[in-house]
Amino acid sequence: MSQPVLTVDDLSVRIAGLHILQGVSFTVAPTGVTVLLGRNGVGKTTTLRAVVGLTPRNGEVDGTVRMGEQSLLDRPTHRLVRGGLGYVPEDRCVFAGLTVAENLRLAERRGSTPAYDRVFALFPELDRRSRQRAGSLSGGQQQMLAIGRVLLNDNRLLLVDEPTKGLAPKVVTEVAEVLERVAESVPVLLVEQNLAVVRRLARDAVVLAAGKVAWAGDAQELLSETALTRSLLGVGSAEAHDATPAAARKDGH
Amino acid sequence: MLATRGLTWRIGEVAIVDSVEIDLAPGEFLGVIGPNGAGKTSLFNLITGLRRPTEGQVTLDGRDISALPPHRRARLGLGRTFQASSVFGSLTVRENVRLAVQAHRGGSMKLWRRAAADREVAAAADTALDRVGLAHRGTALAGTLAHGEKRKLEIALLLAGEPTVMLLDEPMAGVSAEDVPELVQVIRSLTGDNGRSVLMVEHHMDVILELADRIAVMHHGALLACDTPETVMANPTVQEAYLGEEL
Amino acid sequence: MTEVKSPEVPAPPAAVPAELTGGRVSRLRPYLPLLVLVVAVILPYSTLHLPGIFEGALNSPGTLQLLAVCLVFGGLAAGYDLLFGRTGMLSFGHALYFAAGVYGTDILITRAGLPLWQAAPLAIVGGTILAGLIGAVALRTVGIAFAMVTLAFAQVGAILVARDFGGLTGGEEGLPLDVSGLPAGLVGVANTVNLYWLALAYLVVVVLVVHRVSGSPTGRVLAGLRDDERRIGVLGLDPYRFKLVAFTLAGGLAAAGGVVYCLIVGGASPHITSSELTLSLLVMVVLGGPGTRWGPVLGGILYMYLDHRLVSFGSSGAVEALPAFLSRPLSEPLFVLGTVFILAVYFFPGGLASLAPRLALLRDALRPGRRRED
Amino acid sequence: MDAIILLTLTGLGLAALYFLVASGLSLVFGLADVLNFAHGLFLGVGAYATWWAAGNLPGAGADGLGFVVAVAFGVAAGTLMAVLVELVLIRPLYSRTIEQVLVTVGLSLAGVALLQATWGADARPFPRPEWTRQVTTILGAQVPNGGLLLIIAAVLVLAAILAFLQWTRYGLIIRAGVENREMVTALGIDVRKAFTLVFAIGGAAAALAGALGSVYFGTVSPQQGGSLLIFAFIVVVIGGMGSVVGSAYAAVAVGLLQQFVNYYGTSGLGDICVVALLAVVLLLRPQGIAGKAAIA
Repeated sequence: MSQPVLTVDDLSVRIAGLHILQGVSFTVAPTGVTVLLGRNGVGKTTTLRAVVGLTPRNGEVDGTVRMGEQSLLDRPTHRLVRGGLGYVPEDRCVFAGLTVAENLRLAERRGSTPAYDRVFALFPELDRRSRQRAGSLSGGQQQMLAIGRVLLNDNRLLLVDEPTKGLAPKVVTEVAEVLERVAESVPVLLVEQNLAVVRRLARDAVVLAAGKVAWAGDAQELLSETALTRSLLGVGSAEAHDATPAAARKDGH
Repeated sequence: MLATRGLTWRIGEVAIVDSVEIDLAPGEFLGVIGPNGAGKTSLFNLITGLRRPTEGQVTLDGRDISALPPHRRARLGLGRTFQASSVFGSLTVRENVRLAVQAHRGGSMKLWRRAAADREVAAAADTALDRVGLAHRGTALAGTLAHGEKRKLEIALLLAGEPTVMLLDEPMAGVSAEDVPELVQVIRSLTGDNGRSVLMVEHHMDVILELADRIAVMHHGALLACDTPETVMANPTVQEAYLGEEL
Repeated sequence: MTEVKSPEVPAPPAAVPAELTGGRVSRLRPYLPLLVLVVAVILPYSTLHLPGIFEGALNSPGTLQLLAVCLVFGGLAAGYDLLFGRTGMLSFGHALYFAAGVYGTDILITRAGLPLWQAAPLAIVGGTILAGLIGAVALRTVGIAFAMVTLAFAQVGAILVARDFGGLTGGEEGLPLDVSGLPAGLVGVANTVNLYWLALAYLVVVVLVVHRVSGSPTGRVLAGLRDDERRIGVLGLDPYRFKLVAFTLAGGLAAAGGVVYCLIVGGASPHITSSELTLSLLVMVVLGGPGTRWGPVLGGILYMYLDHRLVSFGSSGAVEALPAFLSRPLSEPLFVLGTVFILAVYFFPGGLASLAPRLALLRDALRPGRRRED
Repeated sequence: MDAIILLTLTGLGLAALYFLVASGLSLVFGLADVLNFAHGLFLGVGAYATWWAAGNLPGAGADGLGFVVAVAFGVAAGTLMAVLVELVLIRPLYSRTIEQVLVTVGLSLAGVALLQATWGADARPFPRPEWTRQVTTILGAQVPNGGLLLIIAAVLVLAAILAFLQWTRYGLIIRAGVENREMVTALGIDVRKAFTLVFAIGGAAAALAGALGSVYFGTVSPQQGGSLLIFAFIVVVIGGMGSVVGSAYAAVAVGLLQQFVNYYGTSGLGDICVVALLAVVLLLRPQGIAGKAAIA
């Protein structure tokens, strides 16, 4: 297997005394989408934020995270991002008071040419609405802007946190299509709750449970094994293939 | 017990909670499920009064409580826990529960009495701690508890208020797998007595299936279905909403 | 929707549990405050000279007056901590209620000719009502907004005093206290010792009240408010009422301190209404250790002591001998105190009160074979 | 009629002074969440540096071009001071808001004391260019030129800040940072540079206020900054923290209200009305100060 683009080794995060991650280790393959799964509150977002250096002030981070040969922890977020780590946060976080064009302009960097053609090819909508305030965009459009902002520069790895959260089903499909195209050229570490999206995109899967990695391997294999999915994810995943509640209840006890 | 009528909360154009109608019978355990961002926590905030609805009413025992502030609603028997554990971190576990007992029984505005001397409050607090299995941690600072223990403490705070309707917002979130069964037992014991009603948001489907009498499914702020677990689970719309369409 | 950054002021650091581990000291510890009190009571009988620390003998009027002022501010800081350290309210207007006590007493005695036994209670009641009214308005806001509103109201007080409305306050000159109607025991240099005891009594009363209230059911709610105000509401308690009670009570205590201060310094001057004073209260509490039993008291006493003594320290030979760019700033007490405060914020976040447990930790760490238990 | 015009223009002069202090305060709060009590110190430094330069700096003087040089020196000193404060004191406490506020409180006490130690506690006469001592007749009212100078300066500063925020890259970063600081860093931008810049802008504006305000009042004293600062705080709160335009509107409202009430009512009543206005604004919009949307 080729060298992983990201290696997380024994990552621990405490926030305000809560031991959220307790020695998480996994790798992200240099191509395709690796999806980070797990129940709500298990620390998926915390993991992404720790990788990109956004752990809150009352948090402590231990362990090592490497992108290629480079160690990531203890480096300020803006340097990591400039070094090719693109981050699309949960809830999109576009600057509502700024126009679409200004949101994009903010992501430009000195010394490199912003790839507007690439962004507008993926999201023609953003070009048309460039003078509109980002706050007046729909949720889906905001998500496109959040992804577009990151794609303006070349990245070695993208971290994408729940891009389909709170979006209408049709828009979810659009976002998934976009991510699929993006992943053709750059590896993606994706946090996603929507298992249909996971099934469509993910090549590898890492499942977190109780602050640790509970399972890691081929995503499709995970999804094809109902019992495995259910025991690892607990969530509605159980019904993804086998929606009879009676079975679920019997199985549980 | 608790009922909502046309409960709606909009931010600008977007309806975060959209005309939700829920009826909670005495002693009933109603589970609320739905994808992230479906508006479950917002629904809780509207019911407990942390947010004011754009439209609609909340009634408790037939009384319209829509205009009451949170603390008045709590006095009428509406208790809740929060999605992110919220306990008083710089007080000890025991002081946390005593504060809740005292808040419920009245007499909090006594500047000159020694709080520690009130045996009735102390006894009630210890009972609540016992019920959630935290009695041995009484002197620990609440801020230093492990996550599962904080969850239990939150439930103890809730119990101390002797509520008639309890709203639990993802009580299992962040609780390690080995602690789940114990917490489920604690929660199950809540409904056993006094005909207390429970409304619970939870992502652990097995927990919901085990505890709930009925399940309400929320999606994009609206109530998709509200029925027995069997019926809800067999409902194709629900599956689609909850799991996303096949792509 | 734009993201709304929370204007909440983070709660100040929680109380540091001050239990010293160790044998004999801990057994004596409960009696230590009592011992200090006894020493403080009999102190005026001592003719001890402490060169460098005090100018005259301990029982000289000058020293006693300085000590009395220190004690009043110890009490004032303890009262302010009821808001800041114990409830988590950042008020920038606390000096106003102190000033209300000072000017209230002064005006009622000097302008209205009331006897002290009427003027003092009236001033305290007036200051308390003022705090209640302003609190009722200001507490509709939280966090930084609350700090600003209290600061603005205090500024109104400063303006009223400075502009000398109705010729009551004496404006910039201040208003010397008319001592002719006062009890003889409180007048004259020879009776400074009585004022000292009065100040000591004030401090004891404030400390008792603050500790009693902190240990009461209400105090429990206040501590809860400091941690999580929203949660208090969900428990069925109205945060506003409790904050208003604490605010009013602290205002009343400050007004009482104003009465005592007015007697000690024999009048009122406009500097006590300045925002500088209200900021210094914050400095005292943070220096001492917010939310701790004795920290704010020590902070207040130490601050006032330095504020007074640094002036003469600055004009002492050793400092005078320094080059001007050093000696001049050093003779400004606020420069030294402000600098010490900044350093304290960086290096001693828990204030003086955190020093004892820190030293204990250090001692335990140095003692072989013993581990600290968390 | 003359009186109204005169009061309006002197009120605007006062408003200009408030705006110069408040604009920086507002930006600093909006971006860094720091309620900067040391802002009055920047004003004091600007005033004293101008005063010192007018008497001592070669090329500077009390009149004509020399005065411009003196003011430029004062503004430079205030800016430098603000940058140093940010780099040395504020930055190490990055995102520890309450400690940052405490440090600025300590700094405001120590800084004023230092000015006092160096130049004495009493007000000193300030060098005033000949023109500023005269009056201009506008529609029959005799308006002091010092006030007009302040108004012109404030309008220029407002225009400059708005242009900076709207058209430059750092302006864009500041506007974005006021909305969501963390996301700015997540786009690969060192937001702390923007902090320093905002402190520099605020320091420069405050120092300019110090210099021109001293011309207007004719004296300079260590306490000047402190008393102006409270009204600047009020302006910032009424105008909405982080909003420069809001500060401008609020400054005008506060300045005019103060001037008119002080004239037609009792002296000092205007100041009290301003506080009452603040109370009303906050009571009507308790979350008003968090409304950091409209920045430019």
